[in-house]
Amino acid sequence: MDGIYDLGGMHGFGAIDPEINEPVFHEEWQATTFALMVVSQAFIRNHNADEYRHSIERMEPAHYLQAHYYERMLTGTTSLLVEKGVLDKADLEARAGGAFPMSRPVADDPVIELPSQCEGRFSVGDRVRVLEMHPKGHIRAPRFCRGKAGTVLHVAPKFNFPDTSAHGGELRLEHTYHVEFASRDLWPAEGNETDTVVVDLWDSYLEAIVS
Amino acid sequence: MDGIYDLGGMHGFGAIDPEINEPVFHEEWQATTFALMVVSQAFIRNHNADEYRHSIERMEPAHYLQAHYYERMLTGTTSLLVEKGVLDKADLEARAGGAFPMSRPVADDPVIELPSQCEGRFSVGDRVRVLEMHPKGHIRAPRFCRGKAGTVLHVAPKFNFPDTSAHGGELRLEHTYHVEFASRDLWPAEGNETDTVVVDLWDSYLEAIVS
Amino acid sequence: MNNINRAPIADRTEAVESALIDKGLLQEEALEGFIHAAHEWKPENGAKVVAKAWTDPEYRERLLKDGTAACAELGYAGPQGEYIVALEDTPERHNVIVCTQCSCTAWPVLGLPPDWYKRPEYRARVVREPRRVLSEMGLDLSPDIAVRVWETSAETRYMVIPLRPNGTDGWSEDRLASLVTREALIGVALANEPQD
Amino acid sequence: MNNINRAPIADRTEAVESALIDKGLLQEEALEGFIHAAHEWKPENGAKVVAKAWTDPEYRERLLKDGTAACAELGYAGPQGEYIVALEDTPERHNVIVCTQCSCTAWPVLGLPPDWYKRPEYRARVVREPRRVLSEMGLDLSPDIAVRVWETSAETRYMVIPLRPNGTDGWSEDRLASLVTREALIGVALANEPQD
Repeated sequence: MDGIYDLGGMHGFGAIDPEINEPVFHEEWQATTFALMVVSQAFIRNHNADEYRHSIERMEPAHYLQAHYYERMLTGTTSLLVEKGVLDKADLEARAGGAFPMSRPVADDPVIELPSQCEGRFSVGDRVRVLEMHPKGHIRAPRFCRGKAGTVLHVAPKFNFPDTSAHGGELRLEHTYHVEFASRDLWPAEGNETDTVVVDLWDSYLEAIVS
Repeated sequence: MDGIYDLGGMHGFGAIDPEINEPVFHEEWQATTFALMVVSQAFIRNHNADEYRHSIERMEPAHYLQAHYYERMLTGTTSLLVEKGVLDKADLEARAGGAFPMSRPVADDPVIELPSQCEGRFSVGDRVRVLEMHPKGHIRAPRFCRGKAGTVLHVAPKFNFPDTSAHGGELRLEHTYHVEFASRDLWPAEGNETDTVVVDLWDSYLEAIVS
Repeated sequence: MNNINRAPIADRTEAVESALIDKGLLQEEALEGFIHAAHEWKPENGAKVVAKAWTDPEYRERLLKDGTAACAELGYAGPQGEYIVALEDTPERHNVIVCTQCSCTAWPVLGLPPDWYKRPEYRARVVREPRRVLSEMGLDLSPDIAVRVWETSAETRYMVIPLRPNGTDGWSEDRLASLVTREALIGVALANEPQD
Repeated sequence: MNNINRAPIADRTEAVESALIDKGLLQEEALEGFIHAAHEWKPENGAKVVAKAWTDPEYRERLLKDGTAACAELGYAGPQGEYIVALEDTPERHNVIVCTQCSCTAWPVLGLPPDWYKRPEYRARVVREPRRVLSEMGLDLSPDIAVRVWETSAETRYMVIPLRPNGTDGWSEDRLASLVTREALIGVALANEPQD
């Protein structure tokens, strides 16, 4: 989805504000939420990380931007538990004593057809282009690199293709590639000539550039 | 700026919720804010609508998405009044009895160089392409049409070019054009073949397509 | 940073108003005039323009050729109405208006825009999936009808001239105008059918 | 819709926990183990990996060739560490890590990520204007040094091997490790200089 979560390159955000000696968790509910996220995987049939990530991406955009990381984690995890029938929203709201906003539903027709690429097609040094694709569901190619050309730096092992697995579709393993883009190819007016951005991209997201 | 305000085509938003017999203003502060926005134009040296629009675009993204229209209006208007030295933020917060968040500052180097196009270059029926440009400041060409090709439907009168006027730069008058894009050229997977989107675009935003 | 406890919005508004008054820049009564004007811009104005266009072919022609002048003929002009273009629905094409980047509207003939028009949902969605949005709002368009979405990105301000409903032959302009809602002028609804 | 008064987040968390317990799906103590594990994933682990790489050229080579195995040698493995790639800073190139779309990090060697890493500001900005972000965070890089930003968009988890500071000849691994902060492992800082 062309969603709020895909923040790379967005203007309008302010200063980074690091905390000295930040604790692992600031408040008890954060630790509890972390553990609930982990254990909940056992209660969710065919749970996978892609479906979980997408459950957070589906949050109301205003809620997403405003929520702390662990509030996003709780919202996504709970939305999946409710959607899968493990928990009941009304019951949770009664327990919480107030509104418990869930993520929005998965879009109709969330996956676009991309042929499976079980045989890795690319090698170190290859020039590739990211497809200009805009599915309504889960996708892990950030928008800032779609349609852009880069060079394969490294071939990583095969991992589950997230676009299908997030939506209960085909489980297919594909190599991912560390693809290096010149920063100026992504944002012509910014950065140095030597600056680059490396994005880790599944085989299906790419096409060969024939020179 | 590639900012949160540029919402056209973003996924993840829910249902539209029209109100039957909606009043002009729901609450008194909304009417006051509207009037304050209008009168404030007199207190702001060289005020123009482009600078005002940009003052809203510069709101913290999370605040922008969450705020009511008239809260955006108040935040932008007040930010300009504070930036121009008419009002003082600390004084306003004392009066309000709490935090009064302003818009974020204008970016350094907000304008990209585009040659002035005082002579209209295009006529009805011309094929044109919107430049793929990403200034850090104000721009009125929505991102969904940048880089896309369309057809001129109508030549509108000349209006102030917003990218420069919003930033105290050159005041220059250029025609705007109603440019029609096939919906499928913008979002291949959506809409009907006959559906189109018409965007009103300044001459400087466009280049001719030579066929 | 986002979880700041902002002062209530009414208090923030009053802070600006009182600061301007204390500085001698503003007299409280000055605001009333603008608030009054805001109530004079209303969709009933646009409805009258449409009704006249339905009944007077020469006016319709003038309206399509120069919307600003044709609206001014009926006394509708002013801020956000400097260049009005009227969009003619036909049996083959439906028009719908949006401003994705802020909330521009032709105030003199449509009034200040309603909340739903200014919220992110409408602005994000109607350019990309207009048929779905219209359907959710109660308007199911046949796939044979082309949809043209108008993005108010510059200074043109649009109004839709919806199709005149059947069964209104011989109706007066006033009666016809009562069928034209703000939603119809924006293009998220058709003109109302006559009630039997 | 966005101004909903949500129940306090702690109460929402407790609602989920109590509902799972009441359904017999969860025993309260079960959560403790995961919370304990979260405290074992920490940047001190990555710091030890870096210190060893600084002092042991063969280990460095193994780390660059197979980060996952080299971290596991020191006992650092587990969730979000299934495929670790170590990025070598050089005098000519500086590496920095981000996850723009969520907040992926190599938990076993970097720990759960800090709040600033997970917030929109860092995620939006560091890919587009890394020099400015680094400078705001206190790291001014010479224009001669290339910046390589690594976006954690798939399953690879990165850690940066910063340059070994001058004046640390003969230091023990433990002492060297004390110079390597979480910020240095992410690439928004250099390793600390030795204090005189």
